[in-house]
Amino acid sequence: MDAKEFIARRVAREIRPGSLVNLGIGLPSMVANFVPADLGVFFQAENGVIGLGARPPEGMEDRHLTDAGGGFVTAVPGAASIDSAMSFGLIRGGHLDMTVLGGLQVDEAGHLANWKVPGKMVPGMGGAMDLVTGAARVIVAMQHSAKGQSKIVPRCTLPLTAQRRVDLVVTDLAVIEPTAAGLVLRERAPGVTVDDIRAATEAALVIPDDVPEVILA
Amino acid sequence: MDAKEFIARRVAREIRPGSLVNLGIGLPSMVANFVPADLGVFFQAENGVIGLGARPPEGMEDRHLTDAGGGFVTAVPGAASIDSAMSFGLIRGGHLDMTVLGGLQVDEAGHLANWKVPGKMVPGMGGAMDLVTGAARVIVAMQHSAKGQSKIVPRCTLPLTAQRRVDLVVTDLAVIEPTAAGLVLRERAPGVTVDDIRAATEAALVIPDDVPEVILA
Amino acid sequence: MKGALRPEAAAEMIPEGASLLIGGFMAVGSPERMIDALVARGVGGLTVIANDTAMPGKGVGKLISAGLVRHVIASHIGLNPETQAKMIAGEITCELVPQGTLVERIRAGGMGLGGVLTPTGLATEVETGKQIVTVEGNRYLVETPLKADFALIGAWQADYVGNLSYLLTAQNFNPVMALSGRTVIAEAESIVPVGVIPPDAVKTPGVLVDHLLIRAA
Amino acid sequence: MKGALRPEAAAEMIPEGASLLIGGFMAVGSPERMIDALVARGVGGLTVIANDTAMPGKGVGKLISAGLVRHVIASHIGLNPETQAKMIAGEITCELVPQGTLVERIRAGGMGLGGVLTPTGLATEVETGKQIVTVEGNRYLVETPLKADFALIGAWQADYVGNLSYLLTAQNFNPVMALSGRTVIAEAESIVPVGVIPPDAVKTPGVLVDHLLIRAA
Repeated sequence: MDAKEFIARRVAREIRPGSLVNLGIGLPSMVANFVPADLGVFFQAENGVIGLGARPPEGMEDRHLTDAGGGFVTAVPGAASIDSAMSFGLIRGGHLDMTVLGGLQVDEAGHLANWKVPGKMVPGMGGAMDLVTGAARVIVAMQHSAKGQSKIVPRCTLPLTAQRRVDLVVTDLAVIEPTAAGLVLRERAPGVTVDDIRAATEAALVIPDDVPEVILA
Repeated sequence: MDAKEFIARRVAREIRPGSLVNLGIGLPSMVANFVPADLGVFFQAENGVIGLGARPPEGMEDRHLTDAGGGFVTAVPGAASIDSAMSFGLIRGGHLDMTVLGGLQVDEAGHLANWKVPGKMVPGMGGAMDLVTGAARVIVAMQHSAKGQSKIVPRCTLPLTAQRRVDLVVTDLAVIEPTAAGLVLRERAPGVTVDDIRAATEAALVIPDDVPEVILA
Repeated sequence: MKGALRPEAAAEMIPEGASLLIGGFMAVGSPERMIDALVARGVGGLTVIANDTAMPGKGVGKLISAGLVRHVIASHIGLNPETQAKMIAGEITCELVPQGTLVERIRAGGMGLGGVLTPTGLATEVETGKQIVTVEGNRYLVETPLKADFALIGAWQADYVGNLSYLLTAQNFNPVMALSGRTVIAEAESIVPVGVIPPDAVKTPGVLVDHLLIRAA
Repeated sequence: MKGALRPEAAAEMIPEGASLLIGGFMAVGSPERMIDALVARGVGGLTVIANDTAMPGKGVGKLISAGLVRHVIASHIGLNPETQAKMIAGEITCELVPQGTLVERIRAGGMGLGGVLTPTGLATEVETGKQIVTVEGNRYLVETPLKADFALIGAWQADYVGNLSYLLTAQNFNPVMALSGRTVIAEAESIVPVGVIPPDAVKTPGVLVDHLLIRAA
């Protein structure tokens, strides 16, 4: 199993029956593949549908039904079309039970930076600031490191996405819960030791006595 | 012709082809009877429809289609259902071309009071404050006097509906245009002299050289 | 959605002193079976947020007549003499809010806004005690969000996942209120299989609805 | 509604330096024929308010490629490398706005609000230079209204009085933008007789629409 699938399968375990979930583009969108169909979960695509489904059968793609990345999708039975005002009302009003987003950095305060690398990448925040500010639960799904650098840092050096503390960080090495007391190491990937994680993490971690191995969906 | 019909027919002349118009309950609602069907006017009922029509044929009343007073109405071809947010968005956003409202007092500054008589009648402002603040054109349709007292006064003694100057006042005696220079007497009812109007009006009036008789729709 | 309830079971969820958003405009579109169950249960001290208090024997008027309401936030109470009488007798307190401001305050509550800026009410009694903010040289009232413990919604059709649609002017405040109740209970005239309400006809996505009343006997 | 126009005639209404609200999300739901006509006309110095700048060859991306855009207000430009290149080269200035804030600002412009209060963007770069208001102890950014000279709307069906409906995720920003253009031009995939779009299916009432493009050849 590659790192991305591992992360997606672990995040999938966080999704509760009957909830409304928004998955970011890229890795986060893979989470849907590991959520049982009978869980009664509705996925939101912030561009305008509740009840986002998988890719349509070949030849049945329709340009009026896409995800936020512009890719063809389907809608599940019970889906609802929503305009952008309703879509972000759901996000900002606390109706969205969970969002899963990629990250560039998470710091010891639980702050996320994921929308800008000054001078290099200025794509715009899209819906990220609203999602992190408004969703009931924010999960960051990302690689633990990029180019040999820890993405879990004492203090974000990149521009913040929001002032809100995110709820959980799932990486290829670890599951970390940002709390008022700092970043608590909750689980480790199979075969990875606490020392491995500490070595790969620039931020300080709070290490409980028991750090079990991740169980996957 | 009674005074109310006279006022309604005069107000009807103000309505432009293809416009969106909101008529208050009571006298103002009579205006619709004198607007030609081929004028392409849409009437808004602020409780939720654009394209308000007359009473339905007997036995065809439906409780899902009423005006703001709760009375059964119809919808014309091309009507649109709107929720309260859209309804007042149209009013407050300047999309409503005209509103016709009843009045208790209008003063020399063109201020309208029409929602409260302290200690006597406190029904609430309903949509009146939004209508007077937001409509592109506000016309007050009312009797010139009540119980022998002029309703056109130097300064409103009743609570104001809005800080906005209304655009036209149509009474059983006169058509008056509030302006920055004061209340200008524009027209007189048939058989009524300028002196009659002056005598019946507590407020100061600006009297142009020519004050023609009202022409009705 | 969590499930379908008998009206009595739904009413039992609502404690003494609860705050309720109740859809409808002069009782058109109000959830009458739900209101009847509340009257039968007889819990008092309620705060009701609604456009109006209808008239005795209809919609919110039934709660007023039963003496269950302590505080009303509405735009208009003028067509229910009992509300006015109880207000004068000191049994009910009443906050009167311009209709467009009322709908925006409820929407703000449901959509996570800290409030909206509006010119409606400036220079009137509505201004009293409110914060004023200047934007681009214009003064606006800060109107704060409204939420309630429960939203009681009247719909036309519901499907098995709680998607709702409305008919004509029976829509009014219902879709906005469905955003702003901490628990949302919807009463529909019919409950239809998933797919009968197509995605583009859904006005209230089922993810907002906590409970449906079971079908009428 | 004033009438139906050929795309070239509609484009001729739009002068050098105009501001345009353009519906669509990654070009899904964008008025492509209208945009093609603007490119053919070649007037420059435009300000474009849109969720994104799509990609080269699609939707707003065509205006970017043609060098007609001077200023962009959007939530995301990351999928159009030309926008980023022109921004770096100083040919385009860009205001990046969180997507939920963008839709609320456009709605505020169309609905006569002086602005909205939102927590999105607090403690981020988005806060810079903005007024902050405290409501019930919580801090919010004051986000100001956005309007434009023109709104260019992509719809699914239009009827002869300009009522519009949309399909699935092609809806997105279109209904909100139709509130906020001083002149609203809609391009529909089909134009149907009055009555084909029932009142409850109308998402944009015809009273908001100034012009329809004639049907595609």
